[in-house]
Amino acid sequence: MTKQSRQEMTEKTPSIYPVKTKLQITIIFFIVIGFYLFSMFWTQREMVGGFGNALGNMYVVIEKFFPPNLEVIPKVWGEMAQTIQMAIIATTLAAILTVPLALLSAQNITTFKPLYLITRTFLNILRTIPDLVLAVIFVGLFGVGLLPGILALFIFSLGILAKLISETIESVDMNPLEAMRASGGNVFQVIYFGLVPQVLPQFTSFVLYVFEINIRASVVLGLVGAGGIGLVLDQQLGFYNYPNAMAIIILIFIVVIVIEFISNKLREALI
Amino acid sequence: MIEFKDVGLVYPNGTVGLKNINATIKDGEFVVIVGLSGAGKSTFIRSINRLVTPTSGVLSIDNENILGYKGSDLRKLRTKIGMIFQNYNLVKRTNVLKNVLAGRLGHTGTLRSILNLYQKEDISLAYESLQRVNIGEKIYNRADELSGGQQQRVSIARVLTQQPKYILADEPVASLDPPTSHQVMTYLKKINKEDKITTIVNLHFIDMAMEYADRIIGMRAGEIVFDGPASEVTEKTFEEIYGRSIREDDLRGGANKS
Amino acid sequence: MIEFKDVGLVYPNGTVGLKNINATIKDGEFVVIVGLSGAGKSTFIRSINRLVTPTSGVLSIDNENILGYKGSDLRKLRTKIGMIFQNYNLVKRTNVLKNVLAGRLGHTGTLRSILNLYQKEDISLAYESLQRVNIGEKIYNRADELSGGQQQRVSIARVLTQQPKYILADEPVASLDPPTSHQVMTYLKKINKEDKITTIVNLHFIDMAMEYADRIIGMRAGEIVFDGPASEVTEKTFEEIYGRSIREDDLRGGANKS
Amino acid sequence: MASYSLPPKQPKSTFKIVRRIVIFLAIVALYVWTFLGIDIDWGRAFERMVNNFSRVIPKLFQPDWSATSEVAAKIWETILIAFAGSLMAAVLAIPLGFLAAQNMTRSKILTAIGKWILSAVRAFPDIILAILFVVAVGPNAFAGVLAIAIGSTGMLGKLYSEVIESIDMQVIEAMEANGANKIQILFYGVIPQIVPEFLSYAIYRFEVDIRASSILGIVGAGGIGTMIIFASSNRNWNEMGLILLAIIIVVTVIDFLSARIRRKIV
Amino acid sequence: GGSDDSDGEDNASGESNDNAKEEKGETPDKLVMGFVPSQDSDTIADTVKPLADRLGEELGIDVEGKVMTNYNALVEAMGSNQVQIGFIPAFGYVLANEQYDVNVILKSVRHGSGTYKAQYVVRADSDIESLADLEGKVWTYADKGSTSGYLFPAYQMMQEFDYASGTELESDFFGNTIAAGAHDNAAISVYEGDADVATTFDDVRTELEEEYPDVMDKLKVIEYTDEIPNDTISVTKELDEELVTKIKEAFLSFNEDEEMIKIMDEVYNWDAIDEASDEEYEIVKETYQKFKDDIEL
Ligand SMILES: Nc1ncnc2c1ncn2[C@@H]1O[C@H](COP(=O)(O)OP(=O)(O)OP(=O)(O)O)[C@@H](O)[C@H]1O
Ligand SMILES: Nc1ncnc2c1ncn2[C@@H]1O[C@H](COP(=O)(O)OP(=O)(O)OP(=O)(O)O)[C@@H](O)[C@H]1O
Ligand SMILES: [Mg+2]
Ligand SMILES: [Mg+2]
Repeated sequence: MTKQSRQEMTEKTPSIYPVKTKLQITIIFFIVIGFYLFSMFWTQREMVGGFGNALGNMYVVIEKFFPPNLEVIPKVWGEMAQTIQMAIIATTLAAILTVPLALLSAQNITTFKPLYLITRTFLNILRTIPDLVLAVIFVGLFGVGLLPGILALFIFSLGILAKLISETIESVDMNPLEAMRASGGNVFQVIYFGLVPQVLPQFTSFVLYVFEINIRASVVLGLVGAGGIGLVLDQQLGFYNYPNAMAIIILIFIVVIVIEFISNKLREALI
Repeated sequence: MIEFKDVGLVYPNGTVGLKNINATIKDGEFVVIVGLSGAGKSTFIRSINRLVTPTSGVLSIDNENILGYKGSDLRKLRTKIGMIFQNYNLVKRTNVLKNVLAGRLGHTGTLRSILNLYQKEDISLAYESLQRVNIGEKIYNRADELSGGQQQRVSIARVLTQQPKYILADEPVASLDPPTSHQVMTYLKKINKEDKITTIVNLHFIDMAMEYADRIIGMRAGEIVFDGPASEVTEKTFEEIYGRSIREDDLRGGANKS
Repeated sequence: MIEFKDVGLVYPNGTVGLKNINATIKDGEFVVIVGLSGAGKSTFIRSINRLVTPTSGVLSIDNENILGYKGSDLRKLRTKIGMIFQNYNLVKRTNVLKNVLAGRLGHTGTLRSILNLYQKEDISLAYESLQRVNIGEKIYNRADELSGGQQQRVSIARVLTQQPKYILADEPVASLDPPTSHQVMTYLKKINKEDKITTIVNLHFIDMAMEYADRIIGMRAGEIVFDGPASEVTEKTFEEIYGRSIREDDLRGGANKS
Repeated sequence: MASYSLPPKQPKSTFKIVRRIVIFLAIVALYVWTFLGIDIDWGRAFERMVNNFSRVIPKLFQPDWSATSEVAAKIWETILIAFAGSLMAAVLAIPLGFLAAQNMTRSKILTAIGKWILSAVRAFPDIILAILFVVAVGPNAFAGVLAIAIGSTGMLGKLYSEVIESIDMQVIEAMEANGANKIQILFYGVIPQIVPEFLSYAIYRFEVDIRASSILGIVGAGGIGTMIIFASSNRNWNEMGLILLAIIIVVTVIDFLSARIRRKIV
Repeated sequence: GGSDDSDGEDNASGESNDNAKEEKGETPDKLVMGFVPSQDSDTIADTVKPLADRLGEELGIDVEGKVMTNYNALVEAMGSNQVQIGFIPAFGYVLANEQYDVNVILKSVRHGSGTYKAQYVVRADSDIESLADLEGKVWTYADKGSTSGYLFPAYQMMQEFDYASGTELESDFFGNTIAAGAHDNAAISVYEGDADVATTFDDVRTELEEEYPDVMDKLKVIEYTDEIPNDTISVTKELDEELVTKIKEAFLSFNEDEEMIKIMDEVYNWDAIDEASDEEYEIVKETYQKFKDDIEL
């Protein structure tokens, strides 16, 4: 670079971002904001009341939930247990089936492109199906009962888990795997010794995360006659026993907290 | 014996990794390859155990051309070649013993290894290897609890456990401080002498190369520019390998070089 | 001027980081600190801008004891001390220019910096600094698109933009290969001479230290064991710093040293 | 080698052994409890599936095209509502995420409070959120927006806090070292590191909200979830097939668009 | 009193807001009509628009129709006067009346009647002939909030076999009970043999005929319950008397209108709209009271 051109460049101070990127990001930003404003306008267009009494009205309702009638907790324990059991089965099945699917849909492990693309697409479609639809279809197939509920949870969790885990697999350190390959290990050995230890802690916490999602999804299960805490909650709301409903919500909250606690402990033990 | 005959390698993106390589490495030699970053040292070494595949020429090991190898042939080849990496490539969350036993994978059935059913001999071999690099007391520590030098020693133990005929080491000391680097090089040399394992090492530092090598191969832009015993290395060789303008470059800052 | 008077530092877990440190660093000096891993080099350097706080003694900069500094005093102190790290510590996903401008944060109002409303002078200063380390054409590249040497140069540019009175560099070349290391050291030296910025650098390699330093401080187990001009360094100094048994240790393998 | 030099046995503290046994037994007990508690007649289930397969599955693949315009309108509504709701959640979740992140809020108490708030929000069933917002703003799309916003905040806040906890703190130290104050560090050191993940999670949540829009039916905002409920109540499998197809297309398109946007920004 | 919501946006028609706390008898210039489709009917309509539009025309006021899938939400919305006119199933009406003094003004007429019944369905080949034969059998119903699916049949059996509560009935009289989620699912459970008796609206089988052509032959009805009043059209207490009368007249006028008769029949399976008063729902209230404490847990 000649001295002169350097001087020139110094004089016209550059902007913080290159002009092109700046323009693109600005455009995207305005599209997002524009779409947001439009959707806010659209969703509020038929509002009658305005916000005048929003909080007051909410307070009137919220008040009805208090004080929670904690006495019901022991009585719904059976249903809570059933929900937990369904979630355990669905999560376990999903966790097992996720392993091959996640491996097949991780680009760094499945280097055979068509296979990778097929699994990916399959998982993507699986993830787009709403849990409600899954539940309804399985009830159509199996009739009411626990099975359709469990299956709906299972398929739903499988979609999420396989995506999360395959992303984790794609971000592992490939060096140890290369070392295993270099010493003559076959595919299974390489995966088992090089990959598994690296993804195990993440795997555990994702599985427990999905478990938590499954517990809360039990409301959907109630809809299809699979029982569980969701059904009881619905019933209590239906009969206007709001303090009981609040107690059930608190119970769900406690279960969620306990799962989170266990999740943290397990992760600590594994890392 | 490893023989490169007119070996060339072009990466899929068009980068030339190796060009017209001719070299023969005899059993028991301790060869050090030096060269600037991007000279093709790693490509050279990784061709030998087929982590990359040369695109032309003939590369034979023990008088067999390995370039066509696939599947189990390839695994058998790799079983007899041990490799040491710059970043140790240990499984961080696994303990030292298991990391070292990974060296036996090529010799162990899949089921056996997954169930952790190693033969007594294998375990004993792994332990001995760890003791040879003086790190026997750390067998149950997790790999990420060790310092860099200790990790590299574990990776040497892993290779020893493999009982290879050849050892390849790709910049084994680049992440280590000088005293530790010397330690690691000393171990490699010792093993080469005691077990008669042919050893090929990549190094950045020509001074360290001269201290340990029987023979030095200098590379530049994918080609061999020097090949001879350490004693023949002169100031001129140095210039040939690193390029005549290195010092100047340094001073100017050579924006795009590093 | 930086003055250590009987400075000691004990980490909360009881590890002694510094012990009885006495040293005066005059304005414009280029000091290199050498020592084994764990010797206390980083602790020494990080005391100066109070990333760690000594637990005893007096540490004064420009004749003010900085050990009691808090809040805005501390920020003002840090604004006049630039720091370069081993791992560059750039924000990987941000472009080079913004990374360099981060050096101006201490001089810029909060609101201004959040809104990216830098003064023209600041941007121009940042750009000049980048040109000084010969990397002007990469301003819009993201930091993670650069090689190690380039990243370290960006981090030097960041410090230059800060227009500090002192520069601290904690093993600035430990992750770099030798030619690139020399490049980076050359830049540091150049800046020290051209801008008269007092520079304190930690290094592992005593040979490199001797090539660039005006003055060398050798540390061992938290204490200063050598302090003098590079020309006074002898084989004996080397032994003092690295411990007398280093070579032997090397050969024996010294399991627990590295 | 006749005798093997086996390594010493791994020294394990009794605490660890006991802990391992306890965990193992607990897991076994959990599964025993689960399988004893759940009883499913597999034979009958299988038989039923075989019988019902032709009643349901083929119809899903013969979508009722006559409902196309209605489905299109509903899914458009759903997109608008879900978009407004998830974007609101994406913003609301930021302060909560920071509050719940250990490395930002250096106070254990505040972190715990943050995490508890997020768990509490997540424990609230959609139906109750829906009722509250219907009461607040009436039965309309905006009530749906609010319900989705609050419902999504719990999960997004949790994911955000995990992202924040995993950033590179060395960069933060570098900024501290050159005299930047807390807010500057936030904007220069923290935000650039978290933006891509925040964006991915927000977009992911947007997709989830489109799929899980049955909450909209409760608040009278229509949406595709309501159609699902009616299609199932009326046992209209053909219409269900069309709805499913529409959702798959929309989510795939969003996936594609968002991937492109993300590439631009990241 | 509430403060502004976080968005701070004000709605254009903000002035029309009359809320629960204001004086009785306001005439809003926009009415919201909420509709919770009754599960207890063979077609489940998913729109209220045709009725809302026509009502708007007749009244000269904007009427917005909203379909909601949960009657708790509708009851609460009427409580806060966000919704002024509600199409609520009998049970929902009782709740709304109890909680927020919502008043019934009209009811729907189906199959020529202002009431309907619940039925007991068993397999045709089973030897169950009367309610007494149900002892020890497996009972399935949609859910406990369903008037025809649970409340009426349970009440009937409690009286017949002398049980004090539904819980006792379920545990002491029946062998097992299944909440199937919906009437059709309950009937299918019996059809498939998973349960022995289903209590549903009359007649759920017609809805299943397409998928299960032999359902009429395979399932038989052994008993019906008392008459249950049909879905209501109710208004909130805040509405002006005069307006209520006008609304009532407008709806009743649909009975004379060819076009509306057609719409009502096609969309809602209604023959007509008839006047109704709170007393007609006394029986539902009674039943509800009986179970409220029972469901209490
Ligand atoms: N996978 C690859 N695809 C394309 N080009 C590659 C690949 N690996 C290496 N190269 C290129 O091939 C050339 C030789 O690289 P190689 O890694 O062998 O150099 P090296 O001497 O080992 O350098 P270093 O000291 O940096 O490790 C370089 O220009 C490099 O950019
Ligand atoms: N945050 C800390 N808490 C406790 N002990 C520490 C901490 N940081 C460093 N130490 C200890 O203080 C001693 C000096 O460490 P320091 O990092 O200053 O060494 P160093 O010379 O920079 O070594 P290296 O070359 O490895 O960077 C070491 O024993 C180290 O283990
Ligand atoms: Mg290399
Ligand atoms: Mg250090």
